[in-house]
Amino acid sequence: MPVMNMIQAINSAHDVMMDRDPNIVVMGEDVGYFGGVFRATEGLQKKYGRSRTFDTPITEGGIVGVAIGMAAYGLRPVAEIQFADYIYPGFDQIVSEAGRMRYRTAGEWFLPMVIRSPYGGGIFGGQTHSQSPEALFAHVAGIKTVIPSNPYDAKGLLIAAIEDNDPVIFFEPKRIYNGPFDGFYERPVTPWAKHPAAEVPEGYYTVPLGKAAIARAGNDVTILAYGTMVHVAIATAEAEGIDAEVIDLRTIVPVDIETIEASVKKTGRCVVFHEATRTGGFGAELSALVQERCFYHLESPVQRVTGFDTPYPHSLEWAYFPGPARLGLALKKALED
Amino acid sequence: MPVMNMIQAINSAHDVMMDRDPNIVVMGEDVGYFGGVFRATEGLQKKYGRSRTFDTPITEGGIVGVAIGMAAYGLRPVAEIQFADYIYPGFDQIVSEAGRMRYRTAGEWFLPMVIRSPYGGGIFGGQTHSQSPEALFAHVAGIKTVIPSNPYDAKGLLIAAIEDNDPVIFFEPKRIYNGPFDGFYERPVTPWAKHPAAEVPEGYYTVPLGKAAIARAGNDVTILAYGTMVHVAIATAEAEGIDAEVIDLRTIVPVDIETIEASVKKTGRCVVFHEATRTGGFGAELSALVQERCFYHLESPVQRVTGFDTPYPHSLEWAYFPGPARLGLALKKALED
Amino acid sequence: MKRQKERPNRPALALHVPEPDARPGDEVDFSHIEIPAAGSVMRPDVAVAPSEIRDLAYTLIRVLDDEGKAVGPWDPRLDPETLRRMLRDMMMVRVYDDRMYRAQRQGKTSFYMKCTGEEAVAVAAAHALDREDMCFPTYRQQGILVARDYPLTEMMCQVYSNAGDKLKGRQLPIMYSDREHGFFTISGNLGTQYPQAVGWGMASAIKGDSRIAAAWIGDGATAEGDFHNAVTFAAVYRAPVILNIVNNQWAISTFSGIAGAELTTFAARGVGYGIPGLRVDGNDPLAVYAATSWAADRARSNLGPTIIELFTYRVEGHSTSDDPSVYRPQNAGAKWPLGDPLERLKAHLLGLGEWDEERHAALLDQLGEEVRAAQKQAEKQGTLGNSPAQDIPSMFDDVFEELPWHLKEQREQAIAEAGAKK
Amino acid sequence: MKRQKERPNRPALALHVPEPDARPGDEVDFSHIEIPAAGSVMRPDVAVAPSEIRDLAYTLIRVLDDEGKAVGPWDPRLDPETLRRMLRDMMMVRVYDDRMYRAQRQGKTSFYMKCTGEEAVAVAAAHALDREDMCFPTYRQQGILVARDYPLTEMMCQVYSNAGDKLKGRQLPIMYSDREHGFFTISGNLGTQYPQAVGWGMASAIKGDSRIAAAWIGDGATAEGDFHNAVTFAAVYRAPVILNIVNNQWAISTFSGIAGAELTTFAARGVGYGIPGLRVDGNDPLAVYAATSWAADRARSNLGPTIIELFTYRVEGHSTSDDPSVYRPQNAGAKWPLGDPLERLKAHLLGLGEWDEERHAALLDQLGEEVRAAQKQAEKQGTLGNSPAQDIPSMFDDVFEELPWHLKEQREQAIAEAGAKK
Ligand SMILES: Cc1ncc(C[n+]2csc(CCOP(=O)(O)OP(=O)(O)O)c2C)c(N)n1
Ligand SMILES: Cc1ncc(C[n+]2csc(CCOP(=O)(O)OP(=O)(O)O)c2C)c(N)n1
Ligand SMILES: [Mg+2]
Ligand SMILES: [Mg+2]
Repeated sequence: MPVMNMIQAINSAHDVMMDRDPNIVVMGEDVGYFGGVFRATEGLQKKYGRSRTFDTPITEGGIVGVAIGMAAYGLRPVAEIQFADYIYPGFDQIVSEAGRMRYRTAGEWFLPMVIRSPYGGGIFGGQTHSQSPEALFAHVAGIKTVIPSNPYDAKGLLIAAIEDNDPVIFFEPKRIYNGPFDGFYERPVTPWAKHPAAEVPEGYYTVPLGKAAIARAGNDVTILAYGTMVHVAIATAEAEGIDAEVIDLRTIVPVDIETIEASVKKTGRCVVFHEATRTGGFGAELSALVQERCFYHLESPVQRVTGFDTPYPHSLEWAYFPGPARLGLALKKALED
Repeated sequence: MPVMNMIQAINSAHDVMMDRDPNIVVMGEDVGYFGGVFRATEGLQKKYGRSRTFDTPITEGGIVGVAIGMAAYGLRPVAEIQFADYIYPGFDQIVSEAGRMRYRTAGEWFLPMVIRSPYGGGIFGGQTHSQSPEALFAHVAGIKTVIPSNPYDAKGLLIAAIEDNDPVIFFEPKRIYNGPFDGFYERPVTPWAKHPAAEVPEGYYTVPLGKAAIARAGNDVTILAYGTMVHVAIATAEAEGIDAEVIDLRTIVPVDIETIEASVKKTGRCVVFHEATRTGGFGAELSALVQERCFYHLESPVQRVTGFDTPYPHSLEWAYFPGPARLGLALKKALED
Repeated sequence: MKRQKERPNRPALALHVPEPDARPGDEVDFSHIEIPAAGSVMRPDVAVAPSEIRDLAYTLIRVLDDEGKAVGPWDPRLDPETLRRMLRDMMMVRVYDDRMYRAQRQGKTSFYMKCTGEEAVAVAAAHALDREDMCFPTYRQQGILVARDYPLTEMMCQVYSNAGDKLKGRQLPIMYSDREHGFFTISGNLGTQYPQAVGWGMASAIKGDSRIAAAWIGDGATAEGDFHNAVTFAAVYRAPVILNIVNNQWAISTFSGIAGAELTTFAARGVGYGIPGLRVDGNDPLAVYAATSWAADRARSNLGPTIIELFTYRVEGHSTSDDPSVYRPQNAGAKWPLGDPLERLKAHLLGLGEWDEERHAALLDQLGEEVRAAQKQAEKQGTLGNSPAQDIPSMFDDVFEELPWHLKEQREQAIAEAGAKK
Repeated sequence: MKRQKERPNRPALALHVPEPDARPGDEVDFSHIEIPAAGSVMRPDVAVAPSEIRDLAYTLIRVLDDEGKAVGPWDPRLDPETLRRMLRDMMMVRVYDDRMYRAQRQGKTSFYMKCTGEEAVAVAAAHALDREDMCFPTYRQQGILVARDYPLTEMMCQVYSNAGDKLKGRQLPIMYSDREHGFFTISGNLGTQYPQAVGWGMASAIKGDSRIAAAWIGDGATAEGDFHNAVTFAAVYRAPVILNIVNNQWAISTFSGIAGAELTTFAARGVGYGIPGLRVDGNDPLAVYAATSWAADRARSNLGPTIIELFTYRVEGHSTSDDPSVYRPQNAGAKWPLGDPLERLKAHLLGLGEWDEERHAALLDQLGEEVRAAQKQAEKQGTLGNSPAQDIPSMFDDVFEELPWHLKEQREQAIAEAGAKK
C-alpha cells in the first residue's frame, strides 16, 4: 500500500473525490496554480481545470459566503482557509448561515461543504499561525467539526466530510503534516513513513464522522485527545509507564460518546487533553460529559490538560505547548488521587 | 432613591461616565439621534454632541475595528452591537485584535473599550434576535465578559466595564430590560419597579467585575446562573420549595471561583443554568471547574440546564427556553441522586 | 498625548458626522434631489467596456415621464399584458402588506415588514428575469414571490408560524424561502445573501448552466464587509449576477448619509471595482425592468456582474417595531418627488388606453378578495401564540441531516419536560 | 437542476478565472503596462471636489523621469539634505533586510520578510508625514521605522525574540511595534489595521488634535471586509487618514488579478466611495512623497481621507517560507519597468550634483557597518531557539492589566511543569 504523509493523504482525498464527482470544487488563497502554502491541493488545478480549483481573493468571509452559495446551488465546495487563525472573518457566514441553513429552511436548502484549515501550534508560528479554535465551532449548532491525527484517517475523514450533506469544519494539525510529533521536541523528528497509519489506500474509502478510535488500549486512565495530542498522549503514557487508554476522538461534534463512556467506566479516571486555551475549550465539554455520565465510576476528578489561557507566544512555544511534562503530571495525579 | 428599569440604568451609566470623562464616546447602529432600538443611549447625543454619540454604518466589523483604533488613541469607546446575534462580523476584530492587543505589544497598547449588546431570547425574536453567544467570548484570552441581571448591577457593572483598561463584552439580557422575567411566561409581566434592585443611585458607583452575588441563599443545591436565568432560578426554587442557593455570576470571565467553590462545598450539589446552547456552552466550563475543585464534596453529578443544541426557533420559543420546568426536573434529580 | 495647542502650525481637526436635512418638526424638502428628465440617459450595448459608462452611476435612468409616457432608449417596450400584470402584482403586494401589518397589530404574529413605495424594485425586476434565475432577496422583496405566483396562503402561513408554515415555525415572520420559485431563504443577518448569490452564480458558470443570480441589499447594509466580499468575487470571476442596491434612503432610524451617500451614489461602488453601476429610478417600474434586462443580458453573455442602485424611498416605518415620526418628519414619504410606482404604472397604462379606472377599482376589489380568502385559509391553520403549531420533537429536526445522539437525548428531555409542564 | 441543454435560447455560462501573463518557463513581459510620462499628470488643489479628479485613479503620478530629473507639478522640490536622507534610509532598509534574511537562513530566527523594491512606499511616505502622525503598517513597511530613527538593535531583538525584545518574544519576527515612533503594532491578520487607523484618525478629530493617521495594506489584502469597513467609515466621517494600497502585484503566489486588478486600478476603489484615489509610481520616491503630502494636507484641512495606490513590484519572495520561482518567471522583478527606487533616487541626486559614486560606496559601507554593529549588539541578547530568553512566568503577563486567578493558577502550573522537566 502507498505510504503517505498527511499532506499527501489530504491531497489524495481531494483527487479521488474530484475524479468521482464533478460537483466538487476546491478553492482558497493560493490553492490554485501553486497548490496551497502547505501544498495540500497541488496538482488539482492542472488535472481538473481552473474552474474546479482556483485561487480566491484574500477574504475569508468571501470564501465562506461564496462557498455557501455554491453549495446552495448544488455543488460540493471544499474551501481552504490558509490558517485556522484566519477563519474569523468568515465566522459570521459559518455561524449565522452555514450552521443554520438547513434548519431555517426546514431542509429546503442544505450545504454540503467542507472548510479545511491547517491548525494548531508547535511550528514557531507565533500567535497567528498556531491557534486551535475548535471549541468555537463545537458550540454552534448545525456544524460538524473533524480533526484527524494521521494520514489514513485524514484521507478517510476528509472523504466522509466531502460526502456529508452538512457543513464540516476540518482542522488539520499542521505540526503533524510531515510526521507524528509526540511532544518531545528535543528529539529528532520521525517521518510518517515509520507509522502504520501512513499506509493509505490509493483510492476511495471513508472513515466515518462521529466515531472515535482507541489509539492505545489501556486500563488505568482514559485520555481523551485528538489531532497532535493523540501522539503526545501515547508517547507520554509510554514514557511514564502508565497503562493509559488513549481515545482519538477524530470528530468532536458529534462526539463519540459511547466510546468515551465505555472507556471511562472501565478505567475510572479521565484526563482531557487538547492544545487550545483551557477556559471554555472543548475539554470543558468533555469534562462535563464524562462527569455527567460516569459520575459514579470516577475515582478521581476529570482533569484538563490544555494550552494556557494566553495567546500563543512565539519564543515560549514549548512552555505553552501541552507536552509530555504537563500531561505526565496530570496522569500521575489522576492515578494518585 | 430613583427607580430604574435596566434600560434606564444602562442609559444612566453612559450619562454619568460621559459627564465625568471626555474621552468616552458612544457609537453604534441607530444609537445617535434615535437613541438605539432599545433606547439605551437616548438623550446622549443631544447632551454630549454628535462627535461623542453617533450613528455608525451597518458593519459590526467596522464598528469594532474603529473602536479599537479609538481606544488605541486613548479614547474609551462604548460601542453598541444592535443584537448579540449580529456580533459575528466583528468577531475577527474582537478575537484577533482586541483580545490580543495588550499581549502582543507587551502592554505598549491596550484597549479600554466596551462592546454592549442586547442578548438572549424570550421575546419571540426568532433565531437572529435571541442568541446567547457568551461562550464564544469566554474562550478567547484577553477579553472579559459581563452579563448583568438587574438594573443596579447593570449600571454598576457597566461603569466598571467602562473604567476597565481591557476590552469588555457586556451582554444585556433583553428579556429583562423592562422587568425581571422569571420564566413563567403565562403569568403577567412584573415591572422592575417592584424589585429591590431597581433602586439605582443617580450618580457614580461601581459593581466590581469578577465578583458574583448570592442572589438567593440556600443549603441544598447550588444553581450557577447569570442574566435572565437568575430570576428563573429563584422563581423555580420557590415554586418547587427547594432550598437552593442561586449564584448570580455577573462576570463569566474572570469568573468568581471563590464564591462558586464555597457554595458548592456547602451544598454538595450543583446545577449549571444558562440559555445558550448546551454543547460547548459556558456551562461546560462551569461544570468542569466545579468538578475539578469540589469533586470530593459532590453528592450528585453536576448537571447542566441549558437551551438545546438547535438554533432558537420562533414558534417553539417556550419549548426551547430553559424555564422552570426544565430546571425543576434537574433540581429534583440533583437532590434525589 | 500631544494636542493641538502644542502644534500651532497645525489646524485643529474636527469630526464630521452626517445629519439629514430634516428631523421631526422640520419641513421635509426634497428640492435638492437632482432628477434628470425621463429618457435622457443613453443606453449602451451590453458589451460596452464598463470604463466607458461610468456616467451611468451618477445619473438616474428613467423611462416614465411626468405624464406617464414611456420615453427614451431604456423603454423596454413591454406589451400591455405584461404591464397590467406588473401593475396587478404591485397592487397585490400593497394589499397583502396592509393586511399582514394589520394582522400583526391584531396580535396574530410577532412582527411584520412592509415595502410600501418600493414594490417596483422587486416586481419589475422579477418580470425582467427568467423564472429559473435565482433571487437572493432581503426582507423587502416579497414582490418577487407575488410576481412568481407563489401562493399567498403559503406566505401567510410563514408569517403566522402556523401548522401550514413549511419552515416549521422556525423563522421570524416574512423570512420566506422557496426554492421552486427561485427565492432564496431570507436571512436575518444583513448582507450575507450577497456573496452567497455570487457563489450561486459562479456555480452556475462552473456547470455551464444558463441561469443567473440576482441579489438585493439595502443602502444601509452595503456597509457590511459582505458587500465588498460579494462585489470583489463577482468582479474577479465575472460572475453572472445582478447586484441590486435598494437605496430607500433609510436604515431603521439612520439616513443614507451614514452609509456613505453624502459623497457619491451607491451605483458608484460599481465604478470602484470596474464593473458597470447603473443608477435607476426605483419608483419607475419600466426603468427597473429595463435596467434589470440589460444587466441580465450582460450576465448571460459571460460579461459579468452589474450593480444597480434603485433610488427609492422607504415610505413607512422600518417594521412593526418602528415609529419613523421619532426621527424624521411625518409623512416624508408622501412628498417623495419620484412618486408612487403603482400610480406611475397606472398612469402609463391609462395613457396607453390599456386601462381604466373601473378596471382598476375592480382589480383592487378582486385583490382584496383574494387576500381575504388566502388569509382565511391561512388562519384555519393557526396564528402565532403561546401554543405553537409545531410539535416539540420537530424542534430537533434539520439541525443536521441525521439526528446525532445528543439531539436525540435532548429531544427526549424536551418531551419529558413538556409532560412535566402539564 | 435545469441545465443548459433544456434552454436552447440561453447561452452556456463559463467561469472566468484570471491568470497572470507569465508562469515559470514563460518570458516575463511587462510591455502592456501603461506608463504615462513623468510630470504629465495635473496636481489639483487639495480642496478640489473628489468628483473632479477621478482621472487621477487611472493614471500614474510620476515625478522622476527616465534620466532621474524631477519634473511636473507633483515635484515636491525637496532640499538635497532630505533627498540624501531618503536615499540613506532606503539603502539602510535594503542592507538590513539582507542581513536579517541571512540570519533567518542561519537558523537564528523562525521567519523573515523583505521589502526589496518597495522601500520607497514606506520611507518616502514617512518623510512626508509628521513624526507625530500615527502609521498603521503591514509587515512590509519596516522603512517607516528606519526613517524615524528607531534603533536597529531594537528591530533585531524583536526579530530574534531575544532578551532585548520589548515585545517579550510574543510576536512573530518583524511584527514590530513602537508607540513612541508612531508605528502601530503590526498584526498577523491581514487588513485589520485599516479600520483601526480610521478609528485612530476619528479619535484625533473628536479630540480636536492635529495628528493624522496613515495606513498601508497590500493589494491582496484589499479584498478583506476590513478594507471596505475602513473606507466606509473614513468616507462617512471624513476621517483624517491616508489609506495606502501597496500594489506590489503579488499576494504570496497569487497575482493581483485575483484581487480585482484585471478590471480596474486599486486607486479606483476610492472613486467608488467618492473620495480621491491617487495612483502613484511606488518606485518613484518623489512621487510617493508628493502624493503623501497632498493627502496629508487634505486630511489636516478636515477634507477627509485619500486612497493612494502605490504601484510597485514585489521583487523577491513573499517571505523566507516562499519560493516565487514555483509560480512566476524567475527574476521577474529585475525586469520591472519602473525600476528600483534606490537607483532612481540615486540617479536624481547624481543629476543634481548632490551625490557621487564615492559617497555612495562609502555610505553603503557605513550602513553595512552600522547593521553589523547593531546585529552584534542584538545577538549579545540572544537569538531564537529552544531555550527562550523570556522566563515562563512572563508568559502570563499582559493578557489583562491584572492577572486574574485562573492565570495565576496556570502560572503556578507552568512553573511546576518546568521544574518537572528538569
Ligand atoms: C448584521 C446585521 N446587523 C444589524 C441588523 C439589524 N437591522 C435590521 S434591518 C436594519 C436596517 C437595514 O437598512 P437597509 O439595509 O437600508 O434596508 P431597509 O430596511 O431600508 O430595506 C438593521 C440595522 C441586522 N439584521 N443584521
Ligand atoms: C486574514 C488573513 N488571511 C490570510 C493570511 C495569510 N497571508 C499572509 S500574507 C498574505 C498575502 C498578502 O498579500 P498582499 O496583501 O498583497 O501583501 P504583500 O505580501 O504583497 O505585501 C496572505 C494570504 C493572513 N495573514 N491573514
Ligand atoms: Mg434602506
Ligand atoms: Mg501584494
